[in-house]
Amino acid sequence: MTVPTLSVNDLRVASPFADLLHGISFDISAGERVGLIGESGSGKSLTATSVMGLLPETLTATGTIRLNGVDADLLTAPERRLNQLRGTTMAMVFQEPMTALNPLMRVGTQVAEIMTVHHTETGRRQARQRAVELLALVKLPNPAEAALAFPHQLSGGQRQRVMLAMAMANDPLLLLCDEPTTALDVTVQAEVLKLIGNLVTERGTALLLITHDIAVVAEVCQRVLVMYRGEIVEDGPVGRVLTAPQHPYTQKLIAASDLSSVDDRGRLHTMSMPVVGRPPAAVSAPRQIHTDAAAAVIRPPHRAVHQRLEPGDPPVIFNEVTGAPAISVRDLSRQYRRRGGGLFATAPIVHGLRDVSFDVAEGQRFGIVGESGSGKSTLMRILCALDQPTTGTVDVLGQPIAGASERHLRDFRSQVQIVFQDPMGSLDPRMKVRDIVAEPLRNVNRAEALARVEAQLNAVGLDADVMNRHPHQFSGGQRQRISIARALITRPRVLVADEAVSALDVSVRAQVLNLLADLVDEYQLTLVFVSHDLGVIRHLCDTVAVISDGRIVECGPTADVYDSPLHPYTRQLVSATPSMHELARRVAP
Amino acid sequence: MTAIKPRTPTRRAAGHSGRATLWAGLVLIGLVVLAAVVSAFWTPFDPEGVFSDSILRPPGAEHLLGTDSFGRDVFSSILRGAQISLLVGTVAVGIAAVLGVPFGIVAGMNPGRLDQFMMRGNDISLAFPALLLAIIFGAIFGAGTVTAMVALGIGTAPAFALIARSGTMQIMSREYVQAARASGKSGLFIGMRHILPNISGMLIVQASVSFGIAVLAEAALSYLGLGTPPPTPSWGRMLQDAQGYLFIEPLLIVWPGIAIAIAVLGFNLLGDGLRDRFDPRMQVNR
Amino acid sequence: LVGCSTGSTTAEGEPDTSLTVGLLATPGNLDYTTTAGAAIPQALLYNVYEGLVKLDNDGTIIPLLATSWTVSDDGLVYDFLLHEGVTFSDGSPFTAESVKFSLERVKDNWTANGPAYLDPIASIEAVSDTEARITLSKPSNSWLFNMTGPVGTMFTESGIADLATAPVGTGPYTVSSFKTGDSLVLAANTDYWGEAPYMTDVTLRYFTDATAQTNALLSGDINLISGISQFQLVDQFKANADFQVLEGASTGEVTLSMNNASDAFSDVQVRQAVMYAIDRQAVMDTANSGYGLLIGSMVPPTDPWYDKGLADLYPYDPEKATELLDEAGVSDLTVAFKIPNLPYAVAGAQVVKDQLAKVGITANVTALEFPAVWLDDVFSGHDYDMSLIMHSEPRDVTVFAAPTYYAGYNSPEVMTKFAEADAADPATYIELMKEATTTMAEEAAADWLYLQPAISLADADLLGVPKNTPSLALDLSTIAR
Amino acid sequence: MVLVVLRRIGVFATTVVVASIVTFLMLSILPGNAARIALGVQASEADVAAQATLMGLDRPAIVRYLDWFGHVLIGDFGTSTVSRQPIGPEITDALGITVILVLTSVVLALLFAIPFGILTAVRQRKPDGAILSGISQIGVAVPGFLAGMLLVTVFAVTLRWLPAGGWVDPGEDFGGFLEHLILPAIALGSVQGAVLSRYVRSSVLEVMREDFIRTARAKGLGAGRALFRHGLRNAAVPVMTVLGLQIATLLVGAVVIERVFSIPGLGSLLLDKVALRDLPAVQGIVLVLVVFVLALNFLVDLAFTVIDPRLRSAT
Ligand SMILES: Nc1ncnc2c1ncn2[C@@H]1O[C@H](COP(=O)(O)OP(=O)(O)OP(=O)(O)O)[C@@H](O)[C@H]1O
Ligand SMILES: Nc1ncnc2c1ncn2[C@@H]1O[C@H](COP(=O)(O)OP(=O)(O)OP(=O)(O)O)[C@@H](O)[C@H]1O
Ligand SMILES: [Mg+2]
Ligand SMILES: [Mg+2]
Repeated sequence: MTVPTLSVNDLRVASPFADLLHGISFDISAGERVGLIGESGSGKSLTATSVMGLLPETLTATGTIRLNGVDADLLTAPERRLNQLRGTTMAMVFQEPMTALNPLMRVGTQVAEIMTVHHTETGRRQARQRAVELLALVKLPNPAEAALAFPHQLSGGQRQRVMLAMAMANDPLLLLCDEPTTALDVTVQAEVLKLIGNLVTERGTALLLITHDIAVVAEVCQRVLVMYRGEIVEDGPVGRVLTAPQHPYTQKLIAASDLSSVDDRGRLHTMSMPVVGRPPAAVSAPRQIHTDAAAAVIRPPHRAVHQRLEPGDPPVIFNEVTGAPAISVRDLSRQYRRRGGGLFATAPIVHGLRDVSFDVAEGQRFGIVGESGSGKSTLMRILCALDQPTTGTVDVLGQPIAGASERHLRDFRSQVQIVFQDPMGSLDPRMKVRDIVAEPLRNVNRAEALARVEAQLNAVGLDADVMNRHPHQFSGGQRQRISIARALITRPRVLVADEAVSALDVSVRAQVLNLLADLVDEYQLTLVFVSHDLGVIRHLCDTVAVISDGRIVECGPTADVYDSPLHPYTRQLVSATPSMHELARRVAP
Repeated sequence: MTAIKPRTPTRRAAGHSGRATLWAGLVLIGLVVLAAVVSAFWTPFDPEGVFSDSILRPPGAEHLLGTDSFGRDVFSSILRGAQISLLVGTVAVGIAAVLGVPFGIVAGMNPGRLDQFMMRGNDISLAFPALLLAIIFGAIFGAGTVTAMVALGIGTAPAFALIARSGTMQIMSREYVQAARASGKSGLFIGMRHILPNISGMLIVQASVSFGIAVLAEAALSYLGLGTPPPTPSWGRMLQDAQGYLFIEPLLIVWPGIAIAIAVLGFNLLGDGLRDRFDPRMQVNR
Repeated sequence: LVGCSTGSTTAEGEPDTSLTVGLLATPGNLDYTTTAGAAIPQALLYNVYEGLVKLDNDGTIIPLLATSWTVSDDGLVYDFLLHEGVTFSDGSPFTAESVKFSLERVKDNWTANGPAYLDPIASIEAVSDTEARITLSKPSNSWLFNMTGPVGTMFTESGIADLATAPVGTGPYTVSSFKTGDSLVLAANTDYWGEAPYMTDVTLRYFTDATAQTNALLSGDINLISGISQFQLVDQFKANADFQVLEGASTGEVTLSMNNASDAFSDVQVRQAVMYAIDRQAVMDTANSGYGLLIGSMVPPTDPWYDKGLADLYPYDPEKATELLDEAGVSDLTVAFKIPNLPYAVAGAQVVKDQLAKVGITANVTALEFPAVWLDDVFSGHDYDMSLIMHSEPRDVTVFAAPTYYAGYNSPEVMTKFAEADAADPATYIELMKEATTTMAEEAAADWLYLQPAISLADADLLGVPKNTPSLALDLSTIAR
Repeated sequence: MVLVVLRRIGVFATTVVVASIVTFLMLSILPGNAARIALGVQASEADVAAQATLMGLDRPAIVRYLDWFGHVLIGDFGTSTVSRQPIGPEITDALGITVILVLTSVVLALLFAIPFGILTAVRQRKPDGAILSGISQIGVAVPGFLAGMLLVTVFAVTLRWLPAGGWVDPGEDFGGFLEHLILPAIALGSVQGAVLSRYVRSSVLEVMREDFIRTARAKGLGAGRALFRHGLRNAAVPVMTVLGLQIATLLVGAVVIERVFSIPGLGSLLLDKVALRDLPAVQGIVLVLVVFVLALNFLVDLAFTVIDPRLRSAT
């Protein structure tokens, strides 16, 4: 019987106000890759920081944590002893690559430091050399140069690799990764995960991988722990848990994660805990495309790809609509001059968008997918006349909006509304829900406004009694409902959503997506929906445009693009977005 | 991604020491306010008269803190002096806020040329510190409480403008501002309804700290003869008067010194306490 | 003196001939021919510059560069006999030509410090190198007295190029360095014609703050404060064996001036009411810790026409004051009380305000920046009802009586008397002066509150520190250790 | 690159010109007749008028401004109406004194504030940390001149260890210079130190919450070492901003301490010259102060660029 590398026994963590972890126990053997999943706030990070001995001073922990080969209990071991263990025997990679590195120190030095601290390399110079090797090991291009870079000069994925290099430097027995890829693009995420998997397998390191994304676990881990409200509610091989979850929470979690499986009414499975259910009547109105005399004829959208854009190529107009499209964008470019550079540096020009042309037909559900920084938000802002294009034209509902004055946009403003990503940031914390939702209304008296707000809140599934509350008194999903209510109160014809579900827990994401789908039908909206998650787009949209580096590279019916991606970037994107079924198949025992 | 959980134990725990600070500050300020209010209706003796027959009495039963060189009851003067300190602080901070905050908000809401231009202007006003203004204004308009308050106010305004601007820039990047713009709201509306309320926290912190600074500055100005003229009792003037009696009646310098320290300490503690409350990091649980 | 860390302590036996004096008013430059104020004469007169005559510490006119002089019977011709072998510090000789040059310069080139004082001079003649004859256009008792002041200074033609920084005189000291606002260093003039001064290195250090000045004395940074203003400290210094306190008389009358030309005070009864309403002793007690002398007129005891009795002319009697106000038909009198922002004025005004309030006069005190704003508003603009300021020039009562002066006192009778007095024989001179000044007191031209005491504090071992300040000068030549 | 530098300098120059106009306008409405002050109470109106012409006070404002600023640009601040000397040297002498005083006090303040601030931050939750933090709070609340007065009373008047005031040039007598510098520098520095220590404390507290400190701890650095190696440089950035502002305000703010210790610094010079209505001198002093502060801000910006690589190059 081998001794496990990490053995946690009856770990309890409490703050002066509440118990946070209620006695959790688990083992990890050498070479074993264990995933830890659970909703936000379930105690995943606390578990990992307890092991590292880095709990905040205000918290107290009891129980035992033992590490193979270490005679002491980590919870009671003196700080000196822990300092010796951290970075050698056990190492940790944190979630936020943007802030986890010292911004004022070269990354090479930061990697080298972990060796000089523990004297695992004889001298500074050796440590530096080894740091470069490590950076090569985590597949940083040009490792010698990268070692001399400051963190801000690296991308998020690259920084996360640096963190990983640091963690692996002294060949730890145990590697803890706390949401190492949440901040990264799907494509980058896949690479980093693969790297972690490979590294630990090669060295027989025990791995604890924390995430809220079940797909990530399926990708890397053999075993999975499911955490719920400070307790481990399920512990088993990934394949078994994915296909036959035992605990009700796990069952719901897995159901809600699956965007490709719908119930008999075409709705996603949700965790059954909405505050107020939506009145079922409005739900299953059959989907119908809004048509009137002048409306565009929607042809089945044709597939188009930018393989490579040579100068002089005729611009491709994606999703071209004959007649009067709801949105028509031609040769749109947006450049930014980035300020706040150095004191003596010229402001560099950043291309947000380059020569984008496309149409959206009335009633269409148009998805836009692409990685971070590809220009999605820029496009959304321009469509809502919140930003002006550098060149090109944008017509929305027949009105040219590029360069239009605010006065001319008055009508446009009530016709086009937007829903944002951040459920907290998109609601003014100082305003009452009533005022937030009523904000877009104009020339409406108070009583009528109140009545309309109430009706709108009902429509998004919230009780009227929430009107006098402030945004912080709501959960993320509820907040997003409020945002949607605000966007719809003027009865717009076009709804633009920028990453409207990206910040939500899996469990709530499905609810909001269902709601959106319903409302688009009910109000006969033209929907432009931006996401970096192809799965979400696939569920919600009939047409998708893939955007990369400021250009649309591919556009067509969602299912087509998903099933047979043409552009290499799209292919990469699709392969990085596993579906639930595929996961289950892949990890099946 | 940072998850936002405003009502978590984390915040309460972090705010705990902040709360003690806050309360300590409020108690001290309460003392000063109490003195100011009470002295408006009653003081043991007239703090502005001259009593040739009771000059420089030591502290005792009749005169709690003794009398000064004019025979005035020091305790009465200290009580009445609270009025000037509060007045100077309030008016100076008020002027600074009224000038600086709209300036900062407008600059913050219009990134680019206008912002650059306004900030250069702000740099220039920063280069005229309050004390310099007080000296110049004192020469132009005559020294006195009003001049001192105006100079302190104008001198503090750039700091408010900077705070308001950086706060505004933060808020401007929030999506609810974008949402308001998308609903066609005017800049004025956004400034008043969204930005001002949301930066009020940091402004209050700044105001509280500036208040303390103003009380200290008034004392310094009085020392230079640019502050409140006699016989109106002000703590700074009392210090200035008392320094000539340092060897004869050292306590005379102690009392106004303590009074100033209490007021400044109060506002600083309040500022610290409020900062803990308003600090966005405290509200974000990472 | 122990533990003195900065004074140059010399080896045992050798006398320490360096002296540091602490003063409050700093000179802006060193040219008193064009720059007003008492600070420059205080430092330079009798020390760097000398005239034919000087005022000794008791206020008597004594010879300086003149060995003696004779006056013609009609009082118009003065023959001065000059010291021989006197040179200026630039080496040029002092002769009767210098006298002619210097005094003739006054009329055209002096703009400050009373060029009109020499108006009586009709002509100046260099009879020989050592004989100078000055002829007056009319007899004048005051001009020789005035010759003891700045206007009587002897200059040499070769030494007036840079009066502001490089004064050249015949005095016992020369200026060795001057830092505005900080210090003026004097060094003994090695070629001095008279008896060499004991102190060879004298530093005049200027303070803006009286407390800092006193602290400097207590800590041993300075040896002497001439004319302190913090009288409350006198008792403490008296009790301290390390220091000596010298109490003398000054010519500074602390005056509560009333604008005789204003609506408020044009009525003599109202002015007299103020005289009765104010307890001068209490003002002096409070503002000056009781130091000073009650004078009741604009005449210090050092003037020959001093009348002790005038101090009791208006005893403190608030009831009488109220009566007088009633008689004058004045009620609810409110006056603009504009004082300079100087410590003694600020202190005194508070007492005055308080006492006036007791007889129903409301005084709105504003402290104006001195000199700039006070001069503009009160002195030049006559825009005030009441003020409080010390008049420190010697024998300035005649100036005060002029109708154009800021006090607005208009009595042709008094003016005539002053003119007659100046031209009269010495005995009548005193008599007439007494009459005129008494009239001014009776008519309450102003309320002369008290005479500022001249109190100096010095290290105990200093000798010959001048006690009185009858003139503007601080005479350093007599100080020894 | 060169263009950008030129542009920056251009902006700086424009700021200076605007500041000079503000200075000039503000001071041109000073009440009080400089000519009358120079001549004194006995001078005749005619003399005063003549003196005013001599001083150039009768020319139109724009002419006076251009004349003045034109000369300032070639380093000529004009002639004082009081001392009759060129103003430039007077200002540079006084500025030199104030700068020495301010810098010494700031160094003292930093020597105190850095360890003290770090200590109170690190021991934030311990009783001793709270007590020390309370002490610094009280330090902030004491008026600077009161501290100065108490220092004089104890060390100069009572113990007679050090002079009560005055100034000695370092070139003249270095020992004397130090003796005269100590008390005012401590008086000025103690209050600044208390203020700075508050900023150091909050800055360190802020940095201690940063993720990269947690990373360093996870590498096996002890809490102290993590803070020392990774935290301090980061904490320095906000402290430096405050320091820059503080030095700027201190150039004038030191006047109070200069008064207490009778030091002929720039603030004292300004007060004297204002009292004497020596307009050219006042304008010169204010302009020098303002430009000094503007330049200081420029340098602080520059220093950030050195400390913080994020500002050095754009991503
Ligand atoms: N320092 C602290 N003091 C008090 N409570 C804390 C502290 N840190 C975390 N908590 C609480 O402990 C609980 C678990 O937090 P933890 O960070 O482990 O959640 P998590 O599962 O990692 O969530 P996420 O997915 O959002 O990272 C949460 O309710 C949180 O509010
Ligand atoms: N205000 C701005 N100033 C300068 N550059 C900007 C600005 N806004 C966006 N950019 C740049 O334009 C590019 C596109 O940005 P955009 O926000 O549209 O990306 P995105 O696809 O929405 O990314 P994400 O998924 O991270 O939200 C990026 O390189 C970004 O850095
Ligand atoms: Mg977590
Ligand atoms: Mg975006």
